[in-house]
Amino acid sequence: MVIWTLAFGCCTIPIVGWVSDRLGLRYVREWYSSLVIALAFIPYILLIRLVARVGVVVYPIPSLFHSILTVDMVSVFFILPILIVGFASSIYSTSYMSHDTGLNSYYTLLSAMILGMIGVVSAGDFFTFFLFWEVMSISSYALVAFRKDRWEPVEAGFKYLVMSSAGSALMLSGIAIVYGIAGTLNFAGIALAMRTPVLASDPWLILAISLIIVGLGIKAAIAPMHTWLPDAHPAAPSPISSLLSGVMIKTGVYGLLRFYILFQTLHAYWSLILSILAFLTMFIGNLTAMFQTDIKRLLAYSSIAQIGYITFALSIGTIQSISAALLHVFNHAMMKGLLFMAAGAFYHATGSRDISVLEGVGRRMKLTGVILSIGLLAIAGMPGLNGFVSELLIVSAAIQQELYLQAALTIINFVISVAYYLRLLQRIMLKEPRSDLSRVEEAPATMIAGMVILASLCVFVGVYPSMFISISELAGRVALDIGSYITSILGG
Amino acid sequence: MYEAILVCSVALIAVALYGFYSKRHMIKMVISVEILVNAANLLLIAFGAYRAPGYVELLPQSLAILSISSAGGVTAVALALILAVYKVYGTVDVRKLRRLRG
Amino acid sequence: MSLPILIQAVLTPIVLAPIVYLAGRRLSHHVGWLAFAILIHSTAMILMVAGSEYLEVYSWVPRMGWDIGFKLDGLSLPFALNIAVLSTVIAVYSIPYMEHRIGDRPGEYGSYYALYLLYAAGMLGAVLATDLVEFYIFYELMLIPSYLLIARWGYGERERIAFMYFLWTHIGALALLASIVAVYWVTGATSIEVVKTILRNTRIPFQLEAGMATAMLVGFLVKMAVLGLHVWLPHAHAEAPTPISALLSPAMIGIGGYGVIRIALSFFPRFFTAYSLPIALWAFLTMLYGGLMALSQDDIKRLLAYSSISQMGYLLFGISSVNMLGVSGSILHYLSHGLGKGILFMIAGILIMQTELRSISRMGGLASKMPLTALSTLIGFLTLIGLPTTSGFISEWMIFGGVIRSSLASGSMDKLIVAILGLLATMLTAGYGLWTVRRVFFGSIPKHLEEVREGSVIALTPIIALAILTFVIGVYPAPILDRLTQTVMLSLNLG
Amino acid sequence: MMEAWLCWLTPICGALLTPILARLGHKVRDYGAVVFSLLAALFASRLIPIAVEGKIIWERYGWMPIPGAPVYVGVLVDPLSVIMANVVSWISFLIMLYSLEYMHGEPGLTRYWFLMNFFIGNMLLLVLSDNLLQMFFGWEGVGLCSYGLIGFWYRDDRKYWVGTPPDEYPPSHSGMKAFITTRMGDVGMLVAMLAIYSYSGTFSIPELQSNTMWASTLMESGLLTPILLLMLLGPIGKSAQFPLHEWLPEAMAGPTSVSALIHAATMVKAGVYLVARIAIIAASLTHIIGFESFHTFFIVVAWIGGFTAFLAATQAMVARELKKVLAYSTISQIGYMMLALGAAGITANFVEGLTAGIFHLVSHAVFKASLFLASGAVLHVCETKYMDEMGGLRKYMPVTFTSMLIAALSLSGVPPLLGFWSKEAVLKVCFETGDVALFVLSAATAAITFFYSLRMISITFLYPKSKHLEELEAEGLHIHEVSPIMWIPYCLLAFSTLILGVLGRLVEEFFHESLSHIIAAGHLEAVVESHGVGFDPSIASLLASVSALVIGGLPGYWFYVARRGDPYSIVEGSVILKAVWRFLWNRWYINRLYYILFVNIPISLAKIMNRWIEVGFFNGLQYGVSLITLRLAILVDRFMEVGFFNNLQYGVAELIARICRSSRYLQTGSLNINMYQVSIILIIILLILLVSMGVL
Repeated sequence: MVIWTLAFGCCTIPIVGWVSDRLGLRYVREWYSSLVIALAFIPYILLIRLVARVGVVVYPIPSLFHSILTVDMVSVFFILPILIVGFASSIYSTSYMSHDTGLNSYYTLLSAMILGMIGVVSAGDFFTFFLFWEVMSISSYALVAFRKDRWEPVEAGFKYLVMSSAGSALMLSGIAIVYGIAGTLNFAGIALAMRTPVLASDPWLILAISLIIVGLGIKAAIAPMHTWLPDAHPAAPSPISSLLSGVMIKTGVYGLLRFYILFQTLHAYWSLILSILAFLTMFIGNLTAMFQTDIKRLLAYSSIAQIGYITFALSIGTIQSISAALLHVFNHAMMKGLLFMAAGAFYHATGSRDISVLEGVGRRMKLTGVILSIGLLAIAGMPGLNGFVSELLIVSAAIQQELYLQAALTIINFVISVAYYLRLLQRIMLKEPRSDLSRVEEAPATMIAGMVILASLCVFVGVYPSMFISISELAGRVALDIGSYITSILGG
Repeated sequence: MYEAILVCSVALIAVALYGFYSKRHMIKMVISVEILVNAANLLLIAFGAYRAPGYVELLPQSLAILSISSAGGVTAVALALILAVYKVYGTVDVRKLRRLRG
Repeated sequence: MSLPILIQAVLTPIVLAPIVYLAGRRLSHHVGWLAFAILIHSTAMILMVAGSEYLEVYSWVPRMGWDIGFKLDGLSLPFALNIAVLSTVIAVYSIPYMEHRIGDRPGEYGSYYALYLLYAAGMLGAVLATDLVEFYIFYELMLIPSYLLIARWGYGERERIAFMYFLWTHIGALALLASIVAVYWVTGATSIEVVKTILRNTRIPFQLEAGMATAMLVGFLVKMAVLGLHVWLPHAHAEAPTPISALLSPAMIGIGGYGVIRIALSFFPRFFTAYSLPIALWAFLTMLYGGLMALSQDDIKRLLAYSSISQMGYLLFGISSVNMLGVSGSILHYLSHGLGKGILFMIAGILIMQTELRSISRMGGLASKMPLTALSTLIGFLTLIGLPTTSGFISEWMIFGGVIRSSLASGSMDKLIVAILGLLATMLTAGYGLWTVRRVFFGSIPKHLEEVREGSVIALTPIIALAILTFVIGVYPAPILDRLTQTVMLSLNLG
Repeated sequence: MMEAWLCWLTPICGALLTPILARLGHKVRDYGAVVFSLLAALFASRLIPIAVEGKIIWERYGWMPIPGAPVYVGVLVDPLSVIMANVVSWISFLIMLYSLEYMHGEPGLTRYWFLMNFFIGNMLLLVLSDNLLQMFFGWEGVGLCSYGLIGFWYRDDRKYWVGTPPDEYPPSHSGMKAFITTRMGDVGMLVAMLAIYSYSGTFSIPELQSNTMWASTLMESGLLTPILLLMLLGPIGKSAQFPLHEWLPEAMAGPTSVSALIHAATMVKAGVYLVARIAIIAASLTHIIGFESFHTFFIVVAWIGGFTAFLAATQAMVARELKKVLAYSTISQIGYMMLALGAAGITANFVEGLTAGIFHLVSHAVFKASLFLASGAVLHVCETKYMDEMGGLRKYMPVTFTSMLIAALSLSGVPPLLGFWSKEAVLKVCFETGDVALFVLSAATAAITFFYSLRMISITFLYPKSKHLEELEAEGLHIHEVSPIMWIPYCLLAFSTLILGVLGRLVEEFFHESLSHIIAAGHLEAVVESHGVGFDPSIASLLASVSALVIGGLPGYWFYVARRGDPYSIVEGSVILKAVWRFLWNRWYINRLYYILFVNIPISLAKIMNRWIEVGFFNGLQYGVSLITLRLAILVDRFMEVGFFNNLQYGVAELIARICRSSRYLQTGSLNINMYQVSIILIIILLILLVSMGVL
């Protein structure tokens, strides 16, 4: 089991850390935590095979009443980027965080956060969902504000904490109301209960949905609830930024997807809300990103925009669009993880995140520069890299549903985003350095290794998307097939 | 009876939201979070009772307990952060925390 | 499955690009020869199967029905040949030029040639592609390296211009993408041949067809830089490093024309027949506008850039005829424009290298100092003017013949008038061409050019090679024309 | 028909070999080039028997495989092409010979020999071609060579400049002008060719002659005459006929041998040749689609010819440069040929008109080549191009004088020289058309021709020695006869005009005989009614030529040979005459008009467009609109900096930038406001849901 591996890691990392500190061994803790995450791949692969065979795997959690983990294709698809980006950022942290103190707690929190995210996407009822949600959230609060003696992480962390915990509470209220209506916290049970059309216009249900959308929306940084993100993501240490931007906000998306499926009588309304929010998010993200001077802040806004695309794809609600959204979740995790790591590498080397200071730094740090270019081109939707494939699928899903206006708006957003990605590329890679960068050196090997993992996946998916397209399509099909979901969990 | 509790908890939600945008003291913000969590807990308990009158419904109550404990964790982190903010900024006025913008 | 020949031609440069990059550090500017060798290989691969129609298909994303295929038929042959030959000879030309441009920074040669190879491979892939998605990927793949090449080694405000270039063509490409997606949902296929058959056999509403065709046309015409969509071109072509200008203008922008013929025209013949006159008019205006603008330029590369706009007008003009003669003429014109403009841009580079000048008004009398250059310039312009015995004539008469035939066939007097006006616009080409030759090479030599010498042999050899090719095709076009007209007639169903 | 192929291939090969021969030495290159032109001439003469027998040989091979309408490469050997080929190749050979000495020591001779031989090859290609497209190759090839040779002295030394003062043009400009002007005609011709091709699916001349479908289809759509007239534009340009005649006077900037070869004897005749070809095709088709269908075309040809003849002749009266007199005279004489061909189509007797045209073509080629070569010798000796800087050369250069006199008299149509017979034939056909105005015009031209010929000869040879020559002698330069290798060619030509002149009638008969074969091969005689002519044409034309000689000769003799009056003072004295003089001197102001129309306007238009549209459309808009209303202009003024194409982009970019910057204000940084947003969106979602579900 993936979760148990990580939970084991959470428990043992502080011990290993403490022991190695005592013995004066360097990097043992770092390598240990990377190893734990890497080990999680083994149960993950077994899990995939199981899911492929069975469809939905149900694990009861002992000693917690009725709480279960249910893993289907969608969950499996979400776990993959979490593990990959988690592993990459863990390796990356080895040198990136080497000057910080309190690393025991850092790595513990890191694996707790990964644990939380995996738990969220494999939860089978609201209890489990909320449990892991809080594990993930609390560890991320702590990680954002990890360098707590500086002003930026503290301010951003506090804003993040207040907004996000308010979001959790709002979501919990929604969950409570849903429980009141359905009488169960189990997803399958709720789905079964929600099949009754009478419920569709129950005001309480409407309140519940609103609360849940807002609660998840805050986590997923859907505009106008995104305001914590541009603060928190740049403020966090770069490996954490890449985890936050790359995968954590996607748990919100996962929640939206899951609940979208559960409340199947409400699809039309849900789609309406989501599509409105999606375009708001896209435009705000893209337009605001345009003139950012801080590289990580720019990337943060770009994440908002990407969430907009994903939300839009969700709002269409066909198999094609859901699978496009899933593929984009994966792709965006790779690209954005990569970009934040590259930005972090520049920050690590120059001590600045200001783009005007970083101008031309790609010439000094060639490898990092090339990796950054891959990421930027991928996210700008260049064919041959992964971003293109999923963006193409999103647009084509929209056109298939004859949503021409929406497709056009999305394409306009692609164009706008290309502008700033390209400008960033140009300034980092091509300009003559404006400030003195002569002492800047290439990033350390472990940081490069973390980035290379993600970059090679970007290229691989771009060149050979076949496998990922089929998996995501399968996942999309499974996601929408609510009937067999209910049967396989509740039986009969 | 249940309706009263429900209305009460919705009112709590409103109060919390009001607190979020009117209070400048950071601890008051955290208290607003607590109020919001309590509103949710109240809803859970109320619905638990509503679904099974006269019994103790395990599921919602355990969820409520979970949420109380997690809120405790959140509050702890929040208070630590407030302390850090006070060290760095010398104030606990949330409107002074406006260096990150634009 | 046939032998993997064309895939070699396209993928070898891509795969070897990193090696060239690494070798660049060691070999400095000599790495150009390595790039040359790689491109020679690609050219040889293409020539090897140039004899007849040749098709390779590899499965890529079977779930979505996407394939990777490469097809060399009469239609893609002139394009592939032009791209292969031009990029090969310009690789040689780049050696002295980039030595001049980069100078003593050996690290940069590697990146230049690596990008150069990617660029060439992108263009080749685009014209050989058999699948819409594949086509689109290559279509964009040629954009990135060229963008980087301009932004890195261009002149003037190169970053802003490269950016503008990228954005314009990318917007065009997205319009194309939208159309491709729409076509996919209408037909359920992405293979060009299959889509064509399906579209031919189903009656889709004309409005839908017109919408898709328009989006597609706009996408391609941005790349062709016809009037109104041309804003990026004069800047990009003028400020790019000259070898890249010599690929951008003769090889790349014409791929827009290829797209129109191969994809838009074969998918939506009804649309093109219905809107033949407006398209012809648009093309005519492009010719006129480009010619007039060229007339008023003082910067030699800018002049050539505007001339390219004008020449793309010819291409579109031929396409607007929607018959075998005109369309074949357009394709051949791509080739002859490629040869002519390739020569001219390389000459511009030689002038820049030898005189450090770009302003025509500051040159003069150079014919006695650089006779070979003068002769080649004349040949280049004569090809554009369409003088018989150069390939330009063959293509131009076919274009105009096609338009006149279609106007006579449809009995449209307006179109005949446009055709005659279009032919009159060729006068402008003669005007700016010969005038430029006169201003640059004839007359007395100004003082500051007394010391100028002939360009280096390495730089002149590619030019002369192209000049010879121009005449060969001009005198004996049958080998190309034979396949071309057959393919155009059969595959596009044009009479 | 190997000879026919070799005839045009040899000089082209020779041209291509020139750079290689140049490596072997100057002598090899020079003599080699001449040998190649001799070979061409020999091959051409081997074709003569075919013409005598009146056979037609047609050979072709595949060239451009266009489905349904393939294009071939071929030769067509018939009397017309044989006559042309012989004239071209032999005169070319003589001129090449002459060049050996004339061009001796010039820099850039490799280029010269290359272009000369290339020219000869292309000219022969044009003549022998069996289809229009291939002919067009030769057509443009000779144009290109002409461009290169006019601008031979491309460095534009002042002494080579020609043109009407005060706006003189350097050689490189003249070359360009020639190319572009003729090109203008070619465009029209290309349209016509392509239109015919679209209908007939062939370019082949014999096929066009035998297949009549295309003509009747064109006829029905009413396009036949327009297309033929477009076709005519090509010959008009190449043969320097009005209105595209303005390039030829400037073409004199090239070396004289070039002027002799290209701008007098051969290339300018290409147009006449093509018109003759069209005329033959038309004649073959008349029985199908009727005579009337071609009537307009022929009338236009005749009038263009007649008018050009007169126009150029008047200009020749006042020219100051020796070569320009000859240039104008060339234009004028070609006008005669056109006139004859046009008249041929109008009159009853087609063959007669054709014969007259071709006969005049041949005789003109001979005497004009002689004149040019001789004048080249004079220029060579006197080192000036102005006639009034010569004078008294009769003493020094007797051979040149004699041959030039013979040729000039032949030009004027003095019996029994060749020119007399050919001109008389033209006048006769012209009379037969029944168009009096045309006839009078051509007769008047004949008179003027004699006048300026006399003027030219006497100013150059008979007038007292000019100051310029005295200065030259003072500098130690000896004025003397030129070397034999130079004078042999033009003496030979002058001699042949004399000999052929004596045999005049016979020559005409021969032409008539062989050309009638072609028409016969085209299946018919022109079945046309004779127009009402109340007078015997032969007598009329004889009368006209003689009286023209008298009318033109007397004043010429009076003023110039006998020098009884001073023409300059007479012109100076009279206001009207002075105005006329200025009008002629400025070439009827046509040149100036053309420059305004086709050079100044397009270039300034381009500049204006560049400034107003390319740089700022709205600027231009403002400019135009301000004339209409000031108010609107002020409005547009706001967009001053936001131009159309370029500036639209900046405008949009600026707009986007503004939106982007304003969107950043959404990120207030205040937690209170952030939470406020959350609450608001919660309420909004709630409201949307409630409304859309119909609860509210």
